[in-house]
Amino acid sequence: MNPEAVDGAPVVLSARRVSKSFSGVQVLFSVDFELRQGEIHALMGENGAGKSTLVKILSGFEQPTSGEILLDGQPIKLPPNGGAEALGIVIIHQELNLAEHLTVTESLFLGREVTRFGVLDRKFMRAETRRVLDLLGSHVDENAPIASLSIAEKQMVEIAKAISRDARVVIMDEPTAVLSREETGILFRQVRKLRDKGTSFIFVSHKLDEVMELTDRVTVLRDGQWIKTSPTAILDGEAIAQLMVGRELSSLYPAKTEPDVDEAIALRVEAVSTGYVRDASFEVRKGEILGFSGLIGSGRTELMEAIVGLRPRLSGDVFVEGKAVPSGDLHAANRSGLAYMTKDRKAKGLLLNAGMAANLTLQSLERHSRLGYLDPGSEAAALARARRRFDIRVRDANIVAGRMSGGNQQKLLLAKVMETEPQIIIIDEPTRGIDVGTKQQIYHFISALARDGRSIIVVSSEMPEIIGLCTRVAVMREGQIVGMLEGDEISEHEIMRYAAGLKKKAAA
Amino acid sequence: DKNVTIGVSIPAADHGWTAGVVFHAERVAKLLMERHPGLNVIVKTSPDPASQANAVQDLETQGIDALVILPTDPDPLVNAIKEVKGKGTFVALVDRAPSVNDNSVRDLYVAGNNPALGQTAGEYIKATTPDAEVVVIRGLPIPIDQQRQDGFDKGIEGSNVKVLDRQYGNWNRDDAFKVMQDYLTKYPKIDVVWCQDDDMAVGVLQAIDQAKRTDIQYVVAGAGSKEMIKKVMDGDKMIPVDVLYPPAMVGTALEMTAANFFGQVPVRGVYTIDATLITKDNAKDFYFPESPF
Amino acid sequence: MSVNEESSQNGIRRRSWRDVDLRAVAPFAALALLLIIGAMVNPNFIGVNNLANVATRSAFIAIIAVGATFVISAGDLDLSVGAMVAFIASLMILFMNSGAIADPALMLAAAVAFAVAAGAACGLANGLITTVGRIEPFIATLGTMGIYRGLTTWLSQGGAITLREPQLQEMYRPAYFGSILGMPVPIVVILAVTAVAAFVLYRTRYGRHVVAVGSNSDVARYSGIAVNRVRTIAFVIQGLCVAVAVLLYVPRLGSTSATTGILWELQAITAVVVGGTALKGGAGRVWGTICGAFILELVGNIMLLSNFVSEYLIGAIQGAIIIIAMLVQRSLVRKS
Amino acid sequence: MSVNEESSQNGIRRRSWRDVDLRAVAPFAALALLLIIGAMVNPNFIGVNNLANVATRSAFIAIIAVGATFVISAGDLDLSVGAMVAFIASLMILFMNSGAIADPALMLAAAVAFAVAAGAACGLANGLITTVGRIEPFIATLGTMGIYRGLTTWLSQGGAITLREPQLQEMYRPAYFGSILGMPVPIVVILAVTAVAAFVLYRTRYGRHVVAVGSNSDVARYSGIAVNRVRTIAFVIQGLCVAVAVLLYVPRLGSTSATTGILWELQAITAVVVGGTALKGGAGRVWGTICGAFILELVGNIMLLSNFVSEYLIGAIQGAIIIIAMLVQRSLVRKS
Ligand SMILES: Nc1ncnc2c1ncn2[C@@H]1O[C@H](COP(=O)(O)OP(=O)(O)OP(=O)(O)O)[C@@H](O)[C@H]1O
Ligand SMILES: Nc1ncnc2c1ncn2[C@@H]1O[C@H](COP(=O)(O)OP(=O)(O)OP(=O)(O)O)[C@@H](O)[C@H]1O
Ligand SMILES: [Mg+2]
Ligand SMILES: [Mg+2]
Repeated sequence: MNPEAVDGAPVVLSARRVSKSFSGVQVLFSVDFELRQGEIHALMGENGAGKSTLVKILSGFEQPTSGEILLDGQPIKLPPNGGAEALGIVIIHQELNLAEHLTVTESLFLGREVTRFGVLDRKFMRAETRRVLDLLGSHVDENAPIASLSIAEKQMVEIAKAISRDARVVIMDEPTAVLSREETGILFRQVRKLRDKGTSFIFVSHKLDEVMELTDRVTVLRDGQWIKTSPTAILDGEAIAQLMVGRELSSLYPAKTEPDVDEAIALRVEAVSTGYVRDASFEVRKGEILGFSGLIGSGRTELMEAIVGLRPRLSGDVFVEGKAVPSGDLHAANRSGLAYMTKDRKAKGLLLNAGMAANLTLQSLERHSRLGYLDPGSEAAALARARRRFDIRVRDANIVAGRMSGGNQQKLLLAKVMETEPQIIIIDEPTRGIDVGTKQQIYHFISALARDGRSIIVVSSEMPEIIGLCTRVAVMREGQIVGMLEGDEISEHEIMRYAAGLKKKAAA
Repeated sequence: DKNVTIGVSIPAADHGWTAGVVFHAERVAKLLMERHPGLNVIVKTSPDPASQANAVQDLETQGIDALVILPTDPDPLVNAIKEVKGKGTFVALVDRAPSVNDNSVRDLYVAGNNPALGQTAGEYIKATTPDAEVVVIRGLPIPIDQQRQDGFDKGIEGSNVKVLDRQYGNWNRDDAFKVMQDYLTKYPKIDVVWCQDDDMAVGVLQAIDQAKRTDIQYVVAGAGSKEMIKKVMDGDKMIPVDVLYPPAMVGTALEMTAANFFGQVPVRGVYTIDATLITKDNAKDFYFPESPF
Repeated sequence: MSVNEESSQNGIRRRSWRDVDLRAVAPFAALALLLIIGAMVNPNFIGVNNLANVATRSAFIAIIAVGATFVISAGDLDLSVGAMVAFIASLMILFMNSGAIADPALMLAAAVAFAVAAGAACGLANGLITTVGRIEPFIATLGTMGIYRGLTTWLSQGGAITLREPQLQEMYRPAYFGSILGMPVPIVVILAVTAVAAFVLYRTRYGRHVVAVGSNSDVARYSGIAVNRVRTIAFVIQGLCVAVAVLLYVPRLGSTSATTGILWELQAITAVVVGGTALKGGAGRVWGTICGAFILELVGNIMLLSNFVSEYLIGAIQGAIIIIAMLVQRSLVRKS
Repeated sequence: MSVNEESSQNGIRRRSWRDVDLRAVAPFAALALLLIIGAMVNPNFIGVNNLANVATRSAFIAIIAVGATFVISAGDLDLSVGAMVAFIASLMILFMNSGAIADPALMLAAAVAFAVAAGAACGLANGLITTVGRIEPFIATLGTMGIYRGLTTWLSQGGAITLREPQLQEMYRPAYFGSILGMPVPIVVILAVTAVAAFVLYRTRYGRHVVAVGSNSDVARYSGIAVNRVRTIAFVIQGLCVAVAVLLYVPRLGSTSATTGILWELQAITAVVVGGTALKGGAGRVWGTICGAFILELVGNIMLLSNFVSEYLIGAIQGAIIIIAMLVQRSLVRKS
């Protein structure tokens, strides 16, 4: 926010004419990048533009094919596998990087455990972990196993891990993709504090408002090429978006079309309870887009999983077009036209070591079998269709899902769920990690589905998305649906009041 | 009446011969318990030396007056046996002798004669086919097997009998089948097969049959399974003889041990069971169709 | 850009094809190497007769290992297969000895059906204990290994169970010793079983599901796959493969005992891994498995045919050869 | 809001903690159950003598299994331990028989050092083949299993290797049969080894790294952990544990052969898994492992002491008991 101050500051870390190829396919083309001391430098670009690749090179996790990295002006070959941490460069990877069996404390100190006379100083490490977590306003238990945390909690642990390391350069690859507004706010406060002490940050994000709010300078990449570096203050969101996409973006959200009041009820949920969720009831009409808002951990995911049969229901019924859907039977739900897209694409969404086609058709194989055997031609056709429809960009058609860029993985996951051609689609965090251009495409896609007569439930922590897209919004809090907003009521202020428990609908 | 408990520790029934041992041990145990109302016989089987040492300990825990033991492998069990013997328990050792085999280890030794099993086979081959080229299929790499090999070498000593090859068949039919198949590939002419065990002979015969080879004159096995004795009895050309190595010897030891308690005279010393050559003439004396072996 | 993208795609595609191919080819390269070594060791080795012998007797392990490929691809493990062979073979022979059906041909057919059903049942038991009982497959199948082998010992009273009816035996013998169009029956069976298995694994929905479950069972569950059912069916397939192996085993020696199939589980798993399937699950190579079974049998064969290895050292050399074969494979793949 | 959240967080926390505890306790519950069954089967069972016997003889498997806990926690597997026992024991006895050192006490000390060094070397070989050679641990250690056992056969020339020197034997005997403060030496050794192992696994940096590598080796590597070194050291620890087991084994039986330690690898792995450590790696329960080894030995003991089970069925009942014990554990954990 203070370009002049930064202008004169020395360059800490820079990339000079860096190119990178993966097995013959070039993904970065002679990119220049400079990070000054005490600045927060945003790195932006479409999905697959090469942001993650560039930051991995800047932290030693990948070696450039050509070009060089300079630290304090001196060319350097960064040590691999996180060895650059010794030089003061830490990175929060886009894809979570925690071992599920370890506890929070163990994860935070992994590889640099504190010992006294060769014995782990567990007390000290626990206290230190608690301190850092408190700093970030996180209530995660420092003794909890990582496996028991939600994605957002895991992300906070990752952030804590990076921040606790007294680094000169902190690289954050989409740290806020899974965080709520509140958490993001706390994070930003810490980041600014550290920036003021001279730490430099690289901040990768698709959220324009965050970039505008937090960063000092912006660098934009497109298709692996450097496009522009400029102080954030002289740009606005639209300009950045235009730089990224290379064309002008029309409005992000399509016009809302509300379904007729006498349109048939597609999905009816009656008094569903699970371990955490109590007594949730709601209806969705054909052609409706219903939003689900609420704070993180308010039970939205748990409710949706119970509806589609991924979790047993303790009580309550679900009806699709009047017909009851049995509890705990995802397959039956899918057959009745109900589909669910998970928010956890890495652990629950995609087979990371399988190719795109295998992932795409996994849920809908019956469509691609002829006389009981699979038809690779039909699968290939489906993949070609999906790549066009969802703009899945890869440079190598045989790439395994785990190596695709984060945003493109998300698109593939969406495509996979849509392959089942569901009538009712529950999408948990539809645009997590997706660039603005594609976001627009996805919103229009969702809207078109609704106009086609499908029903869509959007579970999202991104308020603008909920507001821009949905004609009705349910708000959850502590496992209950506490509010149902319609029309003009749908506003950030109103949703927050319900979510925070300041307001409750009359007859829940 | 006297109350006596005899513990019997024998190898697990994991092979034809040891199955015979289990069969005879249980048969005689039942018989003896009927004969002597005060007698209790506990039979325990173990697959390997370490667990047999455990079994001996467990028998001791139950309070036994005598131990009849046929060791899976004798040397590793000496310590365990000595432990029992040290408490004053009567010990009868069957078949397999440790390297030190004297009164400090056992009171009674009913000896199956492993060297003699090899020697009898060797002498028969020497006498019948003095210029034979022989292939040998061994058992497992443990001392009993080694003793049989040594006995065999002694048996053919001073003749023109030539051993072409010795390989392990693990006292297992399937492995013996494989080894024999490969012998048949490797040697264009084989006169005699010595496979020292009736179980392995089953696989050997099948392999010869499959290859339709006529150069092999006969197979010498050993132990005295009902299957092989039947063949000898029927005059099968491939199995002209069998060398007796009766699993029933454990029964003999058990009877003698019981006699030590219920009879008039104490039983001590060494009692050797011969490795009799079973031929067409005496085969019917050794044929027990109801035995599992 | 899009032109660019297209062309570069092709570039990579070619490369990664080479990659994939090499990995799949590696076991076959190791096999070829062994054949060459064998030919040098003993001229009889490379004879049709010897190779047919080796291929024929690899049938049991090969067919069992095909089943194991499914179980392992689904992320499980079955240690009970060796014991299962003994158990099913015992049941089958006892059934044939029972004389329940007078006509021998009918009896044989019934016995075959009976063995197949028994195999499926044993596999189902393994599958249910593992999935419904939620016990680590290693322990679950170690337990059933004890059960199957114990029951066999009990059925045979420790001795051998021998097919008594000579007429049946005569009729059944060609199932192992016969040949079809000059090819020994067991080799034909191996090829048929493998072809069917490859079809199921690579070309059916179920096969995809197996790989998905083995690769990440959560993802599979979220994709509407009945994970436990898929795993259980894999165990049933394993059981069926064991039954087929038994159908070949019984006519060979016409008898079984409690020692039948001892350690075959380790051999089957080794064949699977040597064939290129990872024990972690998530990928299966059926043809590689067959190749692995063949390699194992060849190593033993070469040892026996060679004249310069002490019989005491055979085990050591076999172990060393397996390690070297794997190292050769690895270095091949790495070079790509 | 934040207050509310606090409480719900604690709710979760308590839940997951209880869970962990029950899982650790489960093997001990199974053990208690077995003790009760045993007492019902035979009154002698619960005597101090018998229980001390059982604990004493579980020493070999228990100590080996402690090493296996490290290897398994790191995500690997070692199938060679049984063969390694035979090999190291042979080497040790041959060394003592060589008479290289005249003084028996000195000789014994040298032999102990020699065995420990041999154990470490064997473990190192396993580790390097697995990590540097990048071969699946299953295959790598199956190979070395063949090698170690083959070398033992060769050393013993197919027979047994027996400790000859009576003086040495006398001096060494108490290492197995003696007792310290009324407690049999092997039990003391089990407790000591386990305590050290628990300390290393839970209280040192290395222990942390083992678990991290087993849980997710990529994450471990990214955290600057030398993954291959950690895995290799785990194999060395396994080798050391095998050496300690040998140090107890030699005075007990005073002799070895090629059949020593057959199938001990399966028993050790079973003990580890019964003790609550998952085969997939990422968590080790050293005390559970000891409990698992004890359970296995108890099952055998109860079988031996009970007189109503047919000899032929023992294997089947043992298998069934193991499965039941695991089911009991699971249901305990599930109820939580
Ligand atoms: N290890 C790899 N092997 C092959 N290709 C890779 C690998 N890593 C990245 N790529 C490719 O490099 C390109 C750039 O990916 P990168 O992850 O840098 O994009 P990104 O800008 O971070 O996108 P997103 O916003 O979606 O996270 C993509 O086409 C991706 O498929
Ligand atoms: N008080 C509590 N007791 C038990 N469990 C709780 C409690 N509070 C929260 N939880 C846990 O939190 C989870 C709710 O998280 P869920 O993922 O369903 O929420 P969400 O609104 O989708 O949030 P997110 O954006 O993080 O996905 C439940 O699975 C539940 O186990
Ligand atoms: Mg990225
Ligand atoms: Mg959610």
